[in-house]
Amino acid sequence: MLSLSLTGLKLKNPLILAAGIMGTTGGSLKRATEGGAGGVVTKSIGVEPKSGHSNPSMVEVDCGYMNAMGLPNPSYKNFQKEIDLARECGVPVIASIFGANADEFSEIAGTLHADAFELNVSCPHACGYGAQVGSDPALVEEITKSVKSATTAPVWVKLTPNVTDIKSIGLAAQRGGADAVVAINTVRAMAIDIESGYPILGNKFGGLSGKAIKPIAIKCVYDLYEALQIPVIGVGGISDWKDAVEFMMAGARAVQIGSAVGNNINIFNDISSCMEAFLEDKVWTLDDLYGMAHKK
Amino acid sequence: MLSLSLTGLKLKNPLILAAGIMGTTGGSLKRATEGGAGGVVTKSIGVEPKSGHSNPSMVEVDCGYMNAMGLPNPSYKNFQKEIDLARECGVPVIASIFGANADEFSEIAGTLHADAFELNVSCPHACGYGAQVGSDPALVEEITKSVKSATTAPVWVKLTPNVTDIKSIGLAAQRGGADAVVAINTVRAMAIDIESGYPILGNKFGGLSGKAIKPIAIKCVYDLYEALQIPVIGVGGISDWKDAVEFMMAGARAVQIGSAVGNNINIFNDISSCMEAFLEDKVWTLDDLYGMAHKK
Amino acid sequence: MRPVNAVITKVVEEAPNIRTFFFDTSFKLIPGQFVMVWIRGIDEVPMAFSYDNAITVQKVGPATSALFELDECDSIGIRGPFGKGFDIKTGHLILVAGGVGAAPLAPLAENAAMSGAKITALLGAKTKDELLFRERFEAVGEVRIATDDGSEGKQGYVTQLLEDEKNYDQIYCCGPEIMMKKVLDKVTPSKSQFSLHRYIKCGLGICGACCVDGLRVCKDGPVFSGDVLKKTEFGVYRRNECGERVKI
Amino acid sequence: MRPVNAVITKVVEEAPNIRTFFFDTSFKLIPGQFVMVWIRGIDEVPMAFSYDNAITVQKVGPATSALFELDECDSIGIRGPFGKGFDIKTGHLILVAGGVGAAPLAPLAENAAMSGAKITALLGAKTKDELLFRERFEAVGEVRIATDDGSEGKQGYVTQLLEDEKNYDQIYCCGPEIMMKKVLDKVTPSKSQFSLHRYIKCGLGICGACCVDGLRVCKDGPVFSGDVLKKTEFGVYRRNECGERVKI
Ligand SMILES: Cc1cc2nc3c(=O)[nH]c(=O)nc-3n(C[C@H](O)[C@H](O)[C@H](O)COP(=O)(O)OP(=O)(O)OC[C@H]3O[C@@H](n4cnc5c(N)ncnc54)[C@H](O)[C@@H]3O)c2cc1C
Ligand SMILES: Cc1cc2nc3c(=O)[nH]c(=O)nc-3n(C[C@H](O)[C@H](O)[C@H](O)COP(=O)(O)OP(=O)(O)OC[C@H]3O[C@@H](n4cnc5c(N)ncnc54)[C@H](O)[C@@H]3O)c2cc1C
Ligand SMILES: Cc1cc2nc3c(=O)[nH]c(=O)nc-3n(C[C@H](O)[C@H](O)[C@H](O)COP(=O)(O)O)c2cc1C
Ligand SMILES: Cc1cc2nc3c(=O)[nH]c(=O)nc-3n(C[C@H](O)[C@H](O)[C@H](O)COP(=O)(O)O)c2cc1C
Ligand code: FES
Ligand code: FES
Repeated sequence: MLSLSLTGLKLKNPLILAAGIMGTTGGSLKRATEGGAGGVVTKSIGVEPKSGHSNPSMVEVDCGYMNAMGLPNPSYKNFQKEIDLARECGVPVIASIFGANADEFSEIAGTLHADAFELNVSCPHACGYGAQVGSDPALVEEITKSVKSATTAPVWVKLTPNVTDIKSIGLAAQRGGADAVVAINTVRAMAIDIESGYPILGNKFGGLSGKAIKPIAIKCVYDLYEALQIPVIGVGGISDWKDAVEFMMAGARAVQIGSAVGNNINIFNDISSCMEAFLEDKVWTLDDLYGMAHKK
Repeated sequence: MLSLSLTGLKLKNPLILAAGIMGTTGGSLKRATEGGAGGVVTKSIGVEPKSGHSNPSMVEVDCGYMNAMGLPNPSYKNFQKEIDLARECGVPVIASIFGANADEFSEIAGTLHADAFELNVSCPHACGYGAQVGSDPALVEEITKSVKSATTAPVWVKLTPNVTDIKSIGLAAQRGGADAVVAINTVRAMAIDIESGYPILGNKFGGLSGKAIKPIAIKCVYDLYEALQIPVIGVGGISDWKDAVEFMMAGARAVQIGSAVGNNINIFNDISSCMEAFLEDKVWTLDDLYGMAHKK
Repeated sequence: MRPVNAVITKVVEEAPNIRTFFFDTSFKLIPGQFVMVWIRGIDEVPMAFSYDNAITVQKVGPATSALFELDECDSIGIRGPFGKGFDIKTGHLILVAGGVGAAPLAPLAENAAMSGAKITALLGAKTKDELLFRERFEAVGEVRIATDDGSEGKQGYVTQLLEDEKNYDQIYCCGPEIMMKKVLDKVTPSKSQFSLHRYIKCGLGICGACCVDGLRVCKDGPVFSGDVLKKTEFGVYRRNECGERVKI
Repeated sequence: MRPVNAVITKVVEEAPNIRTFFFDTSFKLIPGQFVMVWIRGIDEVPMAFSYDNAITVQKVGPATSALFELDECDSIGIRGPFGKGFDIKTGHLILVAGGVGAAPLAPLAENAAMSGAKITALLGAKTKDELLFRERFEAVGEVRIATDDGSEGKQGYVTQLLEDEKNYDQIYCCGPEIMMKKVLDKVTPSKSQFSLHRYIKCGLGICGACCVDGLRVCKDGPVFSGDVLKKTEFGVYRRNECGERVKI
């Protein structure tokens, strides 16, 4: 009832583990599939091993979380075995990758084997990576193009909300041949310890995730759905089935779940069963939800 | 102990009523001063009377509020008496004004009498106004310049966070001669009713305010403090004295309070007294707080 | 809070232009508190609850007309309760209702009677057909009536019925502002409560659209004591959607 | 939660490179749970609580060295408690501590003894001077010691002391992973609990940095039952800050 085909991948449900969440080891990706995820995205993987920013790298704030991990990762050269382990579970494994330029992106995508690639051009706190490349439509188009020619796997492009016009970045990804866009990555943010005046994060600022950003993400998805022909995958602040439904009504074909996994790894199963009950009750299908808010 | 001089205005404390909050009538502005506000900003006033977007125009979301009032206002031609009434309280009254172009802004600023003007180039949901002009540095500079030449009162420019680089807009305001910038207006957002698929707001989307946006606002203030010579006034999600302190450590000379006034009009008094106690306890002055996070 | 989906289970024609809509969901309101009723795609307007699970609506414009198009099984969105309701006293309570203003006063009468209060309801309407909830008031106390056309009770305004009332512990009033102002002028302000009508936008006490001077109808009210209103612009002018002053 | 400001009220030298820092604030931790200790401007690292209001720290690198620079009246930021602590059983409990691993086991011993359990503590260290909390364990039960250099108790590893222990209801263990792995290999897995050490980033069960296969040390642990660990990479390899596998 919840199954779908997304950029050629078969998903048993539209609920995907978001990048950077329990995504560094094959074992942890596996655990998310046991929790019911219809697909899993890995931690963003780069060219060289990276240890990330110093701690504190994540803090709970009033209505969500702020993090500045700094893209810690073992590099793609050490990562194939984790992907392979995760693929044993039979759900699509999407490799999130990042680089400073098109060459780095395509070096990784040309070597790693995964069911799809998600291009992280949206991390707000990685100097020279992420949103620093993802705010420029020309760069996004070029990177997408080069990855598309390096791999035959579907390519998703993950967008940052920290831009004046997210549609223009989505359109650039589409021109570059992206099979889908993912929105949104975290929102630029900061917290200061008033006892000392120190910014709390080791990196001083970071990205906001969780409940706080849901209304921002919904608006981005709504706008992208109107502007693009390719599917939009929604992410940002989903913590229950109602949030997931809201994203799909805004125009998301599928959704990803990040921060909320911390308190409930089985959230994918929980949302699936509630969503099924809701659809039955309303006598609706997934397709009915899809973009419903645009018809009102 | 909390008094300060801000762009030439004397404030008994750095806690100002934000634009659009209890700001349409002299009587309601007065009530905010009785609640302890060191200054009050009026509702944004335009050239012609405007009834705003249709209801629902505001809804409470998980961690804050979303609104799309649509700048309802009686026009500056009907507003002087409200300002005059508010000025009887003896605290500075700042007139928030908006227009579609430099001429409209200076028409209003040239006619109204107020202790200062705040230029709303940042409302995210007013077609042809607000952020639609405030995302373009050239327009912001031009509007600021023309208002500066139309009035001798201090001019504050209120910025939108919905841009790739808020510093560039702040710098444009500074080049235009602004005496201060105010950050931030609400964050572009949307909520959908899952029972029906309808966007909840009459205007379909709106601006997020309240707790959810505080970490976003703190980051904007921090960045503007580094980039600008003129003072930054912080606003976004302040709901207690700790939030106010955090803003000042990020670099805000003063702060504005919006959504939190709904549940507590005396919030200005409450914050003042807690802030005084905190400063005494730490043996700090307001000046010590100011920008403290930049020294760490 | 987000709007709660309320499905209409029954529609009752109360008077030519007044209908009661019953829902599948009950809300806990103190009489005088209100909810925001969202007719999706049209508008959201404030309404009192006339029963635990019903609103009683007079058709006056676009939103209420759209509501009149709805029938059983249709649904609307409801947010609330908002504001402060009536402070329900004991002793002899007089209720003064003008037209659909009877909506919040009927549950008030029933609550108060249950606690042993003596109820006198003064009902006013243009004509006999438009008298609202007469039987509900009769069931819990005495009812006196005034109609503009004299088709029932005294001919004239409901305020005239007040002249005979000397002994009361509290007066509760809801109706057109001009009528409420006349009531306020005739009674002991500190012994009277009025449910006000102002243009409601946010309903949360934030935007200030509904202010009567510095008082927010949506948050500090809609019910205010007469002595609080005495010092305000109540009965003198209101604000339109733009915030312009409009003479009452 | 944001970091709570904790002011240091006393510093106690426990051993050449081990100090206990007492704070003006108490935290409610189940022994085995941990907090994140923020040495501002430097780093934030996980620590067990050795008392209601104290941590006991071994100086091993930049963060712990910076902590050693602090004195009375200095302050740090503390977030927590995080994770799941020891499940405290009754009967005969054996505690196996390697070095600073004694920090969470000392309050565990005191709690368990209070509820009537019989405690045997097996303490291991490089040399006599480095034996931690010996008196605290002695106050609530029997203590047996092993030192690498034989300066006190048996010469050799603390795991050797286990050979003589046949009758126990539960084994609690905290120390270097290589030592814990040896313990796990010697005991009944389902009757043993281990407090693990992995690189902690978020501490909230979100980022996955601390995973032992699919288990999150920061959230599902740091305490795990031996039979859960048997099926994992525990004792085989860990991950460094980059997530690369590193042989234990
Ligand atoms: C606290 C409160 C309780 C109310 N309870 C009831 C009730 O139980 N039954 C009932 O029939 N009516 C009630 N009303 C009045 C009701 O809200 C209006 O009749 C309704 O909003 C009219 O909408 P419309 O689009 O049909 O008419 P319009 O033609 O739009 O307006 C007709 C009148 O209603 C006013 N109005 C329109 N929108 C609003 C709004 N958002 N807030 C306030 N006034 C508005 C207009 O200013 C005008 O005076 C109540 C009003 C308030 C403030
Ligand atoms: C649950 C738990 C409880 C702990 N309790 C105590 C305790 O009570 N007393 C005590 O002295 N030590 C304890 N530790 C170990 C302590 O966290 C490390 O000694 C400390 O982080 C070292 O930091 P450093 O900068 O001084 O050394 P570094 O030179 O940075 O590192 C030395 C070792 O500590 C590890 N380390 C560094 N940062 C972290 C981190 N963020 N998370 C985990 N390990 C890290 C490194 O991987 C390395 O193995 C505990 C660890 C964990 C996981
Ligand atoms: C701890 C953490 C690490 C993250 N790491 C990545 C990452 O490596 N790559 C990426 O594209 N997004 C990363 N994200 C962003 C998430 O994938 C997601 O876009 C964001 O958190 C919003 O979703 P949420 O509110 O459900 O958490 C990370 C988020 C968190 C909280
Ligand atoms: C109901 C409402 C109306 C507002 N109207 C205006 C306005 O007219 N002009 C303006 O510059 N900002 C307006 N704002 C934005 C606020 O002044 C403030 O920037 C924003 O709400 C963030 O602060 P807060 O989180 O404290 O509410 C409005 C906000 C709200 C909630
Ligand atoms: S309607 Fe906004 S304050 Fe009352
Ligand atoms: S440290 Fe992030 S999940 Fe454990």
